[in-house]
Amino acid sequence: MSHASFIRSATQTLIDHADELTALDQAIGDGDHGLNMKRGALAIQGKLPQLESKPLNDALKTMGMTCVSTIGGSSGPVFGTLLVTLAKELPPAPGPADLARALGSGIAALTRLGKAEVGQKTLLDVLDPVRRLLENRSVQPSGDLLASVRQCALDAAQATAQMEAIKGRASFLGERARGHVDPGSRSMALIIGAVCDSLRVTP
Amino acid sequence: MSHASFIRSATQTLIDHADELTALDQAIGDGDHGLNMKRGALAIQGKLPQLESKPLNDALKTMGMTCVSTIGGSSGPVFGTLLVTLAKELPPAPGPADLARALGSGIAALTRLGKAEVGQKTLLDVLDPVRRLLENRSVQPSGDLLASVRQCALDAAQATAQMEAIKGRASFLGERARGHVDPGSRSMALIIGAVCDSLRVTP
Amino acid sequence: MKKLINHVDDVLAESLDGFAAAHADIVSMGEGRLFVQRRGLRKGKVALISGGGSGHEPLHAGFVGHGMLDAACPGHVFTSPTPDQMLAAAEAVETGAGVLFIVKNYSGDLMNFQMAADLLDREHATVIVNDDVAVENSTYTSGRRGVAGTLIVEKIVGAAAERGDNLAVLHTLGETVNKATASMGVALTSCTVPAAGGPTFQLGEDEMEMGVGIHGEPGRRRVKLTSADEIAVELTGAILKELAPKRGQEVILLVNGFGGTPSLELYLMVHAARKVLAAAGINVVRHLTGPYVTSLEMAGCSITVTAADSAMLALWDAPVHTAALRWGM
Amino acid sequence: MKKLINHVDDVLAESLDGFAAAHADIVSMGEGRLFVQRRGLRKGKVALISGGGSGHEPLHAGFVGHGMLDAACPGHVFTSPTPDQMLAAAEAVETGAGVLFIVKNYSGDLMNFQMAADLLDREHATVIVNDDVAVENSTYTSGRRGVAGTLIVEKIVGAAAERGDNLAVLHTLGETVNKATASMGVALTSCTVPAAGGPTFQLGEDEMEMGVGIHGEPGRRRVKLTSADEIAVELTGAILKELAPKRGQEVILLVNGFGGTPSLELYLMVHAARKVLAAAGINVVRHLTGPYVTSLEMAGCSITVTAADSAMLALWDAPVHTAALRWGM
Ligand SMILES: Nc1ncnc2c1ncn2[C@@H]1O[C@H](COP(=O)(O)OP(=O)(O)O)[C@@H](O)[C@H]1O
Ligand SMILES: Nc1ncnc2c1ncn2[C@@H]1O[C@H](COP(=O)(O)OP(=O)(O)O)[C@@H](O)[C@H]1O
Ligand SMILES: [Mg+2]
Ligand SMILES: [Mg+2]
Ligand SMILES: [Mg+2]
Ligand SMILES: [Mg+2]
Repeated sequence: MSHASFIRSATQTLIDHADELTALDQAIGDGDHGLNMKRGALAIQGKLPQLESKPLNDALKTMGMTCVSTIGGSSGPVFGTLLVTLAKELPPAPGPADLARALGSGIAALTRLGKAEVGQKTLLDVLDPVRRLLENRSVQPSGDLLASVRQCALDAAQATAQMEAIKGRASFLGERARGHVDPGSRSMALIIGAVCDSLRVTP
Repeated sequence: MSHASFIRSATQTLIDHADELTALDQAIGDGDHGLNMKRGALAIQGKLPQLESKPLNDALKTMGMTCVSTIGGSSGPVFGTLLVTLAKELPPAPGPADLARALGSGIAALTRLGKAEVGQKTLLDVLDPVRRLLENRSVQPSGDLLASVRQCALDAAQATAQMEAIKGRASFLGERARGHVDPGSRSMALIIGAVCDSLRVTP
Repeated sequence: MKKLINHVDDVLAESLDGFAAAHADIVSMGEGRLFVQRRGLRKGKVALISGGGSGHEPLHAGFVGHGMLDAACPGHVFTSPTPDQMLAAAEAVETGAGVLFIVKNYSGDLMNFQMAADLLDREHATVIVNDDVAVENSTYTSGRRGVAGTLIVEKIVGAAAERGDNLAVLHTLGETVNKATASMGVALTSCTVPAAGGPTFQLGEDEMEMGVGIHGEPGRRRVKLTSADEIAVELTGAILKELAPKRGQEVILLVNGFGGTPSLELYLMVHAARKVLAAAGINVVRHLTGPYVTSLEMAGCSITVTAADSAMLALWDAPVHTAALRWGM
Repeated sequence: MKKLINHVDDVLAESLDGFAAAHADIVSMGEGRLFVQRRGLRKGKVALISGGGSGHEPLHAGFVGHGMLDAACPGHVFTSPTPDQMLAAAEAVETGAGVLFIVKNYSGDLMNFQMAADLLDREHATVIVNDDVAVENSTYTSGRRGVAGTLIVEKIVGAAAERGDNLAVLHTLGETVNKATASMGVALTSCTVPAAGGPTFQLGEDEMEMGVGIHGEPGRRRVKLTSADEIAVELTGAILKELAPKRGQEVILLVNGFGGTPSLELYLMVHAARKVLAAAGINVVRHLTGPYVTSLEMAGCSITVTAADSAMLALWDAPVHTAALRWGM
């Protein structure tokens, strides 16, 4: 399969949901998240031809560097570091367990970078459940697995609403952050959902 | 009769109408007129004991000086100069014709001071009709005359709504000032009305 | 009404006290808060005195100090000060070379300063600033208001006073600078006079007032909100029409915020105004950008252009040390 | 949304261009608008570099110049700049004595500056400013934000850099000033991020947000609007609790406007804060009042207190020549 298709759909879904992401960030943050993700997504879309012709790992690395150098804010380093780590850790044709391992490295890298841990209302709270779901599957991605990963990510993002914010710009809100979905988690879930969808169509 | 009673009622009506006067000034000016007149009225009320014991002319002069030194804005010099001029021009026990003459001097003094003329949507457009009404009456003030002076002042203030503003802070509005009563004219009419009322009760 | 205040009656006094305390090195407060005066008066220098309604801060008290004003008389919000204030200020800061009053052209200011001048038994002269070109028709003489250009007159005349120019020379210079200066403003929101408790006017979400002054008065026309570039074309266009400068003319450009407009937007307006001026061949050689002549928390800005010769520019550059304008010392 | 802008996508670029043109005597714009740098770099002086999201103007570009920053990296509105920007700035202004980064404590700023520092092959150190005391619980480490105190750190460290202090000394000084500085803010209205198109939060006519930062985020608590005096007691009280200064301690008092609050109210807050400080026996020896660290057009203010020793005061007083802060030259 060509990674161009899931890059196209993941970036497009971020662009399409920019207003929703901004609204989430306005509730507990500074209202820039939608625009940040859109800026990164557009920059990646501008490199699609070049990404298409690269191996997956190189494409992930380029996308990560693009995030770092175009987005700024928390999202730039966070999504950028995640992608760069995946690029480093994934084998050429990864299976679910490979992905789980790479996500584990990604989470560790993000914790080193941003000092946040799982449970503190950041996108780590989407990455970790997805990692755990993939951990014990050694088969090739099936339609079923893709559907449950997708659902797991969306549910995990939704579940951040019940958390207090401890890291990130919303942390000063403490208790007041409860009831609001973490914007970065929603972005992460949208990306994972889009990737799953596009893998299901073109396995 | 004691001038204390009409001073008390004229100042009180300004205080009671402060919000209305401010609203008029907000429509075509800067929204300070109600507060300006209230400040002057309160300062004069604070001097009532001393004003009561003075002859009319001295009392008018003191009130005029009080306006000048406490009000500021356009109203301070305008009402102050009017009162000081009346103090100078009125004989000790003035009849209607005396008042008309003194008002004429007041209008001339205001024109010298503020360069405005009758017809330019200022309180001169209340003073002049009242002056003309009094001009040909040589008798002592009767109830009838007082009632018609009162009505004349109120109507004249109302009629300023139809004028363009040429002088004063509203003048930049030009045509846009039409439809709005001039705040200083309304104040002038309120004062004249209150004086008439109190002269009717205690002639 | 949302304001950082205690009681509406105390706003001015408490704010002036805060100002005097914060700038005690350069100003002191006159008896009864009638005026703010410069510390370290210079004997034999013409005393420059200005004043006007409050709500335009830093105008005028923020411009008291070396190289600018000797005293400023603060009136109530949007209300000219009383003649007593100007007289008390003149008594306090006149040191033998006379008094120059700098007055914005509003009927209230004119009358109060006039009364003070009539009562003052010291040599004096008055410069009336009327830089606002929003009112086109020249018969509306009293409508031609003094707005942000007042700062430029005060700075340039202040520098000349500091170097020792005499009263007649300063008077002429003030009138020259005034004539070389034109301004026009636009408001995106109204302001609220504390004592009034509500906004002076109401604007729709897509409306602006074109040609406002600095008293929260409505403007000349209410129009649909347009782009910064279009606004710059209208404001700067009206100014250029008035000044009719030659190509290559050197100018000072003041982009003035009315109190509620952030720096980000003001500098964007600088960019927009510079494009219009460049297209007309005008050479912007000095800039000033910020909330200098305000209408409380009003959103919006004015553009002021002064066609300056080299003498004016040298005076503009001369050291100044006031609360709101400071350079060279 | 009512703003003096053209297209939301061009706000930052056009505003930066206006800024660079208006202050061309002291700053120049880096390639691709990645940074604003000081003109006339001094060889052998430690390069001070700061940066952060835009919308806080004059922070940081307004503090580039003699005696303060060598470069500032402007991110998008309320978005930290990218590591590329800090690297490009460091390349441009480092002259052999190393780089000191001054960073506000927000997760985005920390991560981007960290990535830049990791990639920079020149000697460097980082001062993290976290003066906001709105967040009481010390486990909320990332919630302890860098706000208006950043200006004070930049001014004092900038003066020491200008006189030639080395990187290690400046690093220690920055941390000392940060520790001696505490701030807290209150918002009366929200601001509107241009690209978002609407206000970040909605406040009732009688509400305020207590303990806001400078990113238009909601604050720690939403409470009923109270008087200036009560607000000053809460803000200054929290600051004093944190700094725990001795009676007689000399302090710098910064009353900072968030962008939509007029000077009249800020000086009233100076008056109110001084009363609280005087009651605690604190000696205010320097003042700064104005919109210095803003959240676009937000109404409200923050109070910052720095407990300063005589060395810090001397550095505070040292000459500075930037777009927004200038004295002594
Ligand atoms: N330290 C961190 N570690 C991991 N993720 C973080 C961290 N800080 C913030 N995030 C994520 O970034 C999102 C916010 O991104 P964005 O709004 O673009 O940046 P900023 O918070 O700087 O305005 C948050 O919702 C959260 O999921
Ligand atoms: N030049 C003038 N001559 C006579 N009356 C004037 C003049 N200018 C203003 N006024 C009167 O003063 C009133 C406004 O007073 P006020 O609002 O208190 O002062 P300001 O206009 O300075 O804000 C106007 O409504 C008008 O009647
Ligand atoms: Mg955000
Ligand atoms: Mg008025
Ligand atoms: Mg007025
Ligand atoms: Mg942000």
